[in-house]
Amino acid sequence: TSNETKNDGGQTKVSEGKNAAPGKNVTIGFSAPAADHGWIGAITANAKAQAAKYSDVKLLPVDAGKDAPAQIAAIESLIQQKPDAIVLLPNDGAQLTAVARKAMEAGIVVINLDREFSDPAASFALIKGDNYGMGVSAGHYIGRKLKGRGDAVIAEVAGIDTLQLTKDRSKGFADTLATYGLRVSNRVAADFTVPGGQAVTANLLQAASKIDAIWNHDDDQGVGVLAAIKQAGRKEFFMVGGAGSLDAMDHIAAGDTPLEATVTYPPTMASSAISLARLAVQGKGLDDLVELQVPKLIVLQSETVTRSNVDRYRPLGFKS
Amino acid sequence: MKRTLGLVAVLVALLVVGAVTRPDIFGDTSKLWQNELTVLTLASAIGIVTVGMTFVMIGGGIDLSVGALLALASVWCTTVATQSYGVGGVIFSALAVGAGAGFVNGLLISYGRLVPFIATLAMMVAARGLAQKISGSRTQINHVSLINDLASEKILGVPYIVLVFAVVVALGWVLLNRTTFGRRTVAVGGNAEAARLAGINTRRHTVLLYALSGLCCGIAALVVVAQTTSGSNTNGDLYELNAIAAAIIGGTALAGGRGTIVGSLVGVLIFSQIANLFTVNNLPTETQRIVNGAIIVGAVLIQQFRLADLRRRPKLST
Amino acid sequence: MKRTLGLVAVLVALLVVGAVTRPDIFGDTSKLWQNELTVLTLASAIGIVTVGMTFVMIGGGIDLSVGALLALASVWCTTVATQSYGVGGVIFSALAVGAGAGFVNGLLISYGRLVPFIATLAMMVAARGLAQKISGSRTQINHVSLINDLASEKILGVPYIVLVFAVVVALGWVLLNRTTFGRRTVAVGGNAEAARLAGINTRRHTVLLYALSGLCCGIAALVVVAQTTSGSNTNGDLYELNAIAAAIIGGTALAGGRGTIVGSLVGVLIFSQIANLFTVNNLPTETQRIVNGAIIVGAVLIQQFRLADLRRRPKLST
Amino acid sequence: MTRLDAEAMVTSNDGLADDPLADDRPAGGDRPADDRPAGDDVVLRLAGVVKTFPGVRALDGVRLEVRAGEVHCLLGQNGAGKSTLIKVLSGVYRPDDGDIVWQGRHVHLANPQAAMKAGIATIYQELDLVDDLSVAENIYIGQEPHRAGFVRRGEMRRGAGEILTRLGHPEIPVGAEVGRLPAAAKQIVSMGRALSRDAKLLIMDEPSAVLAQDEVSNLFRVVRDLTAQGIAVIYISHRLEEVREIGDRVTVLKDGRTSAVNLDARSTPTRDLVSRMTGRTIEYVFPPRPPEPTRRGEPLLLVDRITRRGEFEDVSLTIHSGEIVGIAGLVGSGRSELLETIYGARRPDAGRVLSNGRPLRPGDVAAAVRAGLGMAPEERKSQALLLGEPVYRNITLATFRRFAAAGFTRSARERAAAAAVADGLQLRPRDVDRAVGTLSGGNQQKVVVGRWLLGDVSLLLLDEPTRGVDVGARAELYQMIRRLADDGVGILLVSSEVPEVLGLSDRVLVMREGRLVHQASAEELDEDSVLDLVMAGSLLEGDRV
Ligand SMILES: Nc1ncnc2c1ncn2[C@@H]1O[C@H](COP(=O)(O)OP(=O)(O)OP(=O)(O)O)[C@@H](O)[C@H]1O
Ligand SMILES: Nc1ncnc2c1ncn2[C@@H]1O[C@H](COP(=O)(O)OP(=O)(O)OP(=O)(O)O)[C@@H](O)[C@H]1O
Ligand SMILES: [Mg+2]
Ligand SMILES: [Mg+2]
Repeated sequence: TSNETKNDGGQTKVSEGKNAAPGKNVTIGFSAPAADHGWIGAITANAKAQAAKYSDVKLLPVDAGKDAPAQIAAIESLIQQKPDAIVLLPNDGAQLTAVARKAMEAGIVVINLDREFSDPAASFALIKGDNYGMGVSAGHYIGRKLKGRGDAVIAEVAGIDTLQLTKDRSKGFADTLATYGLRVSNRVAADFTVPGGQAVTANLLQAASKIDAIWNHDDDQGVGVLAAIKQAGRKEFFMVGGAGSLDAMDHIAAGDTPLEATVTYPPTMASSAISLARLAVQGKGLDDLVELQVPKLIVLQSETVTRSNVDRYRPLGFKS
Repeated sequence: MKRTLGLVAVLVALLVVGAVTRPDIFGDTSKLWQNELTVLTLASAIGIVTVGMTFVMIGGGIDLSVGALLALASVWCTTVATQSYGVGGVIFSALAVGAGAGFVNGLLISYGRLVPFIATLAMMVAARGLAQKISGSRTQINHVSLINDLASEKILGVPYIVLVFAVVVALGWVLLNRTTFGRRTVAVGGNAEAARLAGINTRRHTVLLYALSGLCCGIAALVVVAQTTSGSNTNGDLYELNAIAAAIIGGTALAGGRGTIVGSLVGVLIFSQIANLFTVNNLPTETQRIVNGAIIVGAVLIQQFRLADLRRRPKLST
Repeated sequence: MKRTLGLVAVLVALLVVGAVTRPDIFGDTSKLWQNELTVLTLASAIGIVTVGMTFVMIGGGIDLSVGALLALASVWCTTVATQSYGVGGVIFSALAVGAGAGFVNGLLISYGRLVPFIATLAMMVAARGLAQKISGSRTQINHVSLINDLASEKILGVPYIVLVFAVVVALGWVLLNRTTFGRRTVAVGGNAEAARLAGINTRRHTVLLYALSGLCCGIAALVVVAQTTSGSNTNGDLYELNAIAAAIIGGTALAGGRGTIVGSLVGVLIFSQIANLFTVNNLPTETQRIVNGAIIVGAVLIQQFRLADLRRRPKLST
Repeated sequence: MTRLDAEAMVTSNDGLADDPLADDRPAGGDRPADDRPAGDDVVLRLAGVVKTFPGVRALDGVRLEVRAGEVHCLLGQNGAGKSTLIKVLSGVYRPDDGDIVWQGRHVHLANPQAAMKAGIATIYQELDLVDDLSVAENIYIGQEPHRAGFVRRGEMRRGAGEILTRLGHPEIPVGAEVGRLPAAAKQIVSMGRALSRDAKLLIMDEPSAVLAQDEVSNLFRVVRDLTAQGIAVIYISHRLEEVREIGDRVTVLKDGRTSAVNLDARSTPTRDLVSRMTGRTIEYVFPPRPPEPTRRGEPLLLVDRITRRGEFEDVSLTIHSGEIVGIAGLVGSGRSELLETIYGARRPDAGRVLSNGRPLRPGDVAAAVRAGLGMAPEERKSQALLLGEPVYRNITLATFRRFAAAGFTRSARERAAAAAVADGLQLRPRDVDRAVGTLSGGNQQKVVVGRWLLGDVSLLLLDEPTRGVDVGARAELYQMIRRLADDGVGILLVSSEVPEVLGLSDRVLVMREGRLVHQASAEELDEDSVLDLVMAGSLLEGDRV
C-alpha cells in the first residue's frame, strides 16, 4: 500500500481506567467470514490484536467457512469447547441466529458483531456499524454541497446488491437526499472488488455524460472506481467514499482525486467487541457509564472524514 | 468399483490426518462420532444436489443452475404466504419450484436445442435474480418449526437431515442401478444417437433428468432452510462447481455415460471432511486453499493408482 | 461462419436495443464511439483470457483456473519487490507466473492423467490461496506508471489495452488457423486417438495448450492491473465461467475439436455489451439478472436459427 | 445351398497335419519360416509376438513374413487378433513378447511416430479422421508441410489434390470438412493419408468394408500401383474373393496364433483357407429360400412416395410378412437415409410410412419401435453401441424394458437372453459382461445385429449387417435372418455386397441417385445386371418402380 503509517495504534485500545486491571481469565471464541476483502481482513486482524493486549484473554479464532451452514458447524464445534464468550460476525445474521441462541443457552456470552441476529435474545450485546447511517452521512455531505440544484446528477456505486446491508445504505442515502430535494439518478452495483468497481464505473461514466457527485459504498472497490474515473479523464464531479480505508484517506488528504470525503464504517468495532466480551464475562460495565454491565446495543457513528479532519482519522484507516 | 475403493482409501487417509493432528477429537470415539455427524450434516445439502447432478452428468449433460435453484427454492418456500400453509406448503413449494425450474432447463436443452452449459448458465443467472427479487435481498426467517426440527432433532443420535440425505442417496442408487430410468440415463449419456435408434425417447428423458436435478435442489433447499432456519438468495453459492467436482472425483465422466452414486457420495464426503479438518485445525483461509488444491490432486492420483490397467482405454481418460 | 454471422446479428440487435432505449448515447456518433470503446476496454481482460480458453477447449480440455491465475499474476507482478525492477520486471513476472502455472496444469493433465476439470479446479483453489497469502488479502497498488498508462493513454483515440486485446486476438487467429500448432489443436481435441495414431505428440501438445492459456491469463493480469491500478487476489472472479460461456456462445464445443477465435471474440463482446446496456439504462441488479438469463437463451436461439441444416449431425446436439 | 455340416468340422491341424506350413507355435528366430529361402526382399519378419489384454491373450505367438512389393493378406475369424497384430506393427500397442525385424533390423516400435518414421503407414479398421479438419488437413495431419510453424496451405492442398487424383477421386474437395463427407469418401481420405507418408509398408485393415464394388476395384488399382514400386502391403479382409484378386501370399490367424503362413493367395483352395481360419469347413452359403413366395394379405410395411430432398426422392415400396427385400445400390445412393427415414430417425419432406396399415408418426423412432420396427444402423460405433457398457446391456438396449418389472430392470434375465444370442452369433469371447468396446470390430457388429434378434420385432431394417463379419459367422447370421423371416418377420436389407443382396433376398430393389430404378425377384437377377443398373447413366422412366 501507499502509506507506511504504523496504524496499529489507532485500531486497538485498552482503557486507562480500573477496567484495564487483569481479572478472571476469559476465553473468547471468534468467528468471522473468510477474509478476501480489506474490511473483513481488518476485522479479524483487529480482534486478534486487541485480544493480545489483554493478559487475561485467550482468543480461539475459528474460520467461518464459505457459507452460513459451514459457519453454523464451526460455531457448534466452538460451543463444544465451552469458551466464556463468542464474538460472532455472521455470514448472515438471520441464518446464524439459531446457533447463537444455542450458545447463549449453553451459558456462553455471545457478542454479535455488526450483522444483526434476527432475535435479540440470541446475543448478550450487539455492536455494529450503521449502514443506514452511512447513507445518511454521505447524503448530508452531498446534499449540503448540491442543495437547491434539483437537476443535479448524483450517482451511486453500491456494493453487493444481494446483501441487506447494501439496501440499508442505499435507503439512508436516498432518504437523506430527498430532504434536500435531490435524488439518485444513476445507480450501479459492483461486488466489493476492485475490478468490479472499475468495470461498473467505466460503464456508469458512459451512461451519464455529466455528473455532479458520486457516492461509492466501499473504499475497497473505490480503488477501481477512482481508476475508471482517471482513465475516463473525468473531473467535473466530486466523490464520497465509504468505510474509511487508509488509501481513501490518503487521497482525501492529498486532494489528488475527486474523492473529497468518506463516511466511516470502522472495522475497529472488532477490537471493541473483544473488550465488551471480556467485560461482560468479568461482570464489569463501561468505565464512563453508570451501569454495572456493558450496554446491550452499541451502534457506531458513521463519521464523515474530510480533508479538514483526515489527520485525526488516519490512524483508524484500514489497509484495503 | 476399484475406483470407489481408491476413493474410500482417500477418505480414510483424511481421517488418519485428523487423528494425527487432533488426537483429542479423532481419538475419542464419542467425539469422533459427533465430529463425523457434523461432517455428514454439512455434506447433506451439497450431497443431495450432487445426486441429481450425477444423473444429469451420466446422461451427458451438466447443470450449472443447481446453486441458484436451491436459493430460489429456499426463498420461495420461506415466503410468508407459503409458510402460512404450514409444513406441507413449505415442502411442496420447495420441491415444485426446484423440479419446475429443472423442467424448464430440460425443455430448453431438449426442445430448444441449447447446449446444457448455456441453458443452465442462463437459468442460474435468472434464478438468482428471481430469488433476489422475491426476497428483496432479505434473509427470510422460517417459522415452521417442523422444518427447523429437521436440523435440530435427532433419531438414534442421527440428525434428521442426515437421514434425509441417506434416503436420497439410497433412492438415487436404486434409480440408477435397478430401474429402466437408470438404464436409459446411461444409454442417453453414453451414446445419444444409439439410444435414440434403439427406441429410447432421448428428449423426454433429458427433460426428466433436469427435472430430477431440480427436484434434488428443492430437497436440498429444505435441508438448508432447516439448518439455517431461513431462506436466502445467497444460499447454495458455488454449489454447482462443488457438485460437479465431487461427481467427477467420484468417477462420473464429464462426457456422460459413466458414473456411480456411491462414487459421488464419497466425493462429497471427501470435500466435506477436508473442510472439517481445516476447521478443527484452525488453518487460515489462504493456507486452507493452497492445501486444498494439493489434496484434490493427491486424492485423484491415489485413486488412479489402481487403475493402471484401464488406462489403455483412451475413452476413459477424457 | 454462418454461426458467427448469427452472433454478429445478436450483437447488432443489442446495439439496436441501445439505440431505442438510450438514443442520446447510441444515436450520437462520438458518444457511441466512446461508449463502444468502454465496452471494448471492459472486454479486454476477459477477452484475452477467452482466447486462451478457446484454444484449451478446442483442444478438448477446460481451464477453470483462469480467474485465479489472473489474480495470482496480478498480485505477483504488483509486489513491491517486483515493481522495483520497473516495467520489465512487472511484465515479465506476470507472464512467467501465468505461463508457469498453466504449464503445471498441463503436466498434471498430460502426465498425471488428471481430468482437466479437476486439475484446473485444484489449481484455481490453490492459486487463489497463494495470491491471498502473497498479498495478505490486501489490494496492492501499482506504482509503475507505464503499466497504468496502458489504461489511461490512447493512440488515435483507442486505449492501449484495447490494442493489446486486438493484438492477442489477431495472434490467436493466426495461431489457430495458419500454423501447425493450431491445426494440431483441432486434431487433438476433435479426435485425440486419431491425432495420436497420426503421430502427433498429444501429451506435449496438451501441456503447451494449458501453458498458452496461462500466458493469456498473465497478459490479462497486466490489463487488469493497468485498469485498476492495482493487483488483488479477488481479481478475475468468475472469469472461468464467463470465458467458457463466451467461448461456447461463440461456437466452441465443450467436447473439443470445434471453435473459432472470432466466435469467442463476438461472444465476449455480447456479454460486455449486455452489461453496458444494463448500466446505461440503470436497471436494478435483480432485473439485470433475470433479463440476462433471457438474453443468453435468446442469443443462442437466434444464432441457431440458421443452423437447421446442421442439426442432423448428432454431434452438434450434445 | 449348403447347410453347415457338423460332421465336416475339423481342426486345422487335423486336416492339414501333413502341411509343413501349419505351425501354430511361436517360431524361433533362427528357423526360416518359408518354403523358399528368405530372399533379400523380405522387409518384415515377426516371430513369437504376444500381446495380452486383461482377460484375453489377443496374440499368442504370431509369425509373419512380408516381402517387398507383395500384397500379403491376413485372414482370420473375428477376434483372431488381426487388428491387434497390425496395431503392434504400427506402434499403437507394445507387444508383451516377440521379435520384430524390420528391414533386417530388430526394432522396437514404441509409438506411432516411431512406426511412421520407420516407413510403416496404416489404415486402421476404425476410421481415424478428425471430423472438424478439412480433407487436406486430415491427409497431412501430424506432418503438415510448414515453414517456421506456418502451414503451407497451398502446397498442402495441391499435394492432397494429387493424392486424391491418384486414388481416382479428384472430385472430393480438399477444403471440405471431413465430418460432412459420406463414409466412402472418408475411407478414401484415410487411404490418402497413408499414401502421403511415402511408406515402405502399407497396412490396410478391412479397407473394403465400407466400399462398394466399384470402389474396391479402384482401390486395387492403387494397390497394384504401389506394389509395382516395391512397396509391401498387408491387406486384411473377410472377403475371400478379394484375397484371390489382389493377394500374393496369405497368413492365417486363429485365436491369436498363426495357423498357416505364406500360402499362395491364388491357388490355395477356399476349403483349406476357411478350415484354417475356423477349424471347420464352410462354404460361402445362403440359406434356401422358402419354395413359395409367401405374400399374403396386407403388407407389413407400406412406404408411400417418401422424399427427402437431396437424399432420395419419391420412393415407394412394400414388405410383406416373411419376406426379405434387399436394396442394392452404390454408396451414396441414399439407401441408409431411406432406411433411417422409414424408421423415423429422419423426417421425410413428403410421403408417409404405414405399418400394418396404420401411419407411423414421422420423425419418431420410439413410435416406430412400438409399432414393431427395428433397425441395425450402418455405423456401429457412432450409431449403435455404448462402448463402455457390457455386451449384454448393448444386446438388450432396445428390449430391457420388456424384461423389466414395474420399472425395475432384471439383469439376470437380460444376461441369459443375451448369452443365447451371443451363442447363436458365435461371439468371441463369449463373455456378455465384457465392455463391448473391447471386442474386435466384427464381434461388435454381431452385437449390433444381435440386438434385434431378441424380442418381437415384426419388421427389421438391416443396414450393412455383415460389415466386417467373418465367413463363418456370416453364414450363421444369414441363417438367423432367414429363420426370422420364416417366423413371419419382414426384413429390409441394405448391403453393398451384391452377392449378399442376391443370395439372401426374396426380392431386390435397385437404387440409384436417390431413386428406385428397378425391382425384381432375386432369381431373375445376377450380379452383372445389378451392377449395370446401379451404374447406368440416366434414369429411364420405364425403369422406375
Ligand atoms: N483394448 C482391448 N481390451 C481388451 N481386449 C481387447 C482389446 N482390443 C482387442 N481385444 C481383444 O483381442 C482379441 C483380438 O481382437 P482384434 O481386434 O485383433 O481382432 P480382429 O482379428 O481384428 O477381428 P475382426 O475381424 O473382428 O476385426 C479379441 O478377443 C478382442 O476382444
Ligand atoms: N462423393 C460425395 N460427395 C458429397 N456427398 C456425397 C458423396 N457421395 C454421396 N454423397 C451424399 O451422401 C449421402 C449418402 O451417403 P451414404 O454413403 O450414407 O449413402 P448410402 O446410400 O446409405 O450408401 P451406403 O449405404 O452404401 O453407405 C447422399 O445424400 C449423397 O448425396
Ligand atoms: Mg479387426
Ligand atoms: Mg449407407
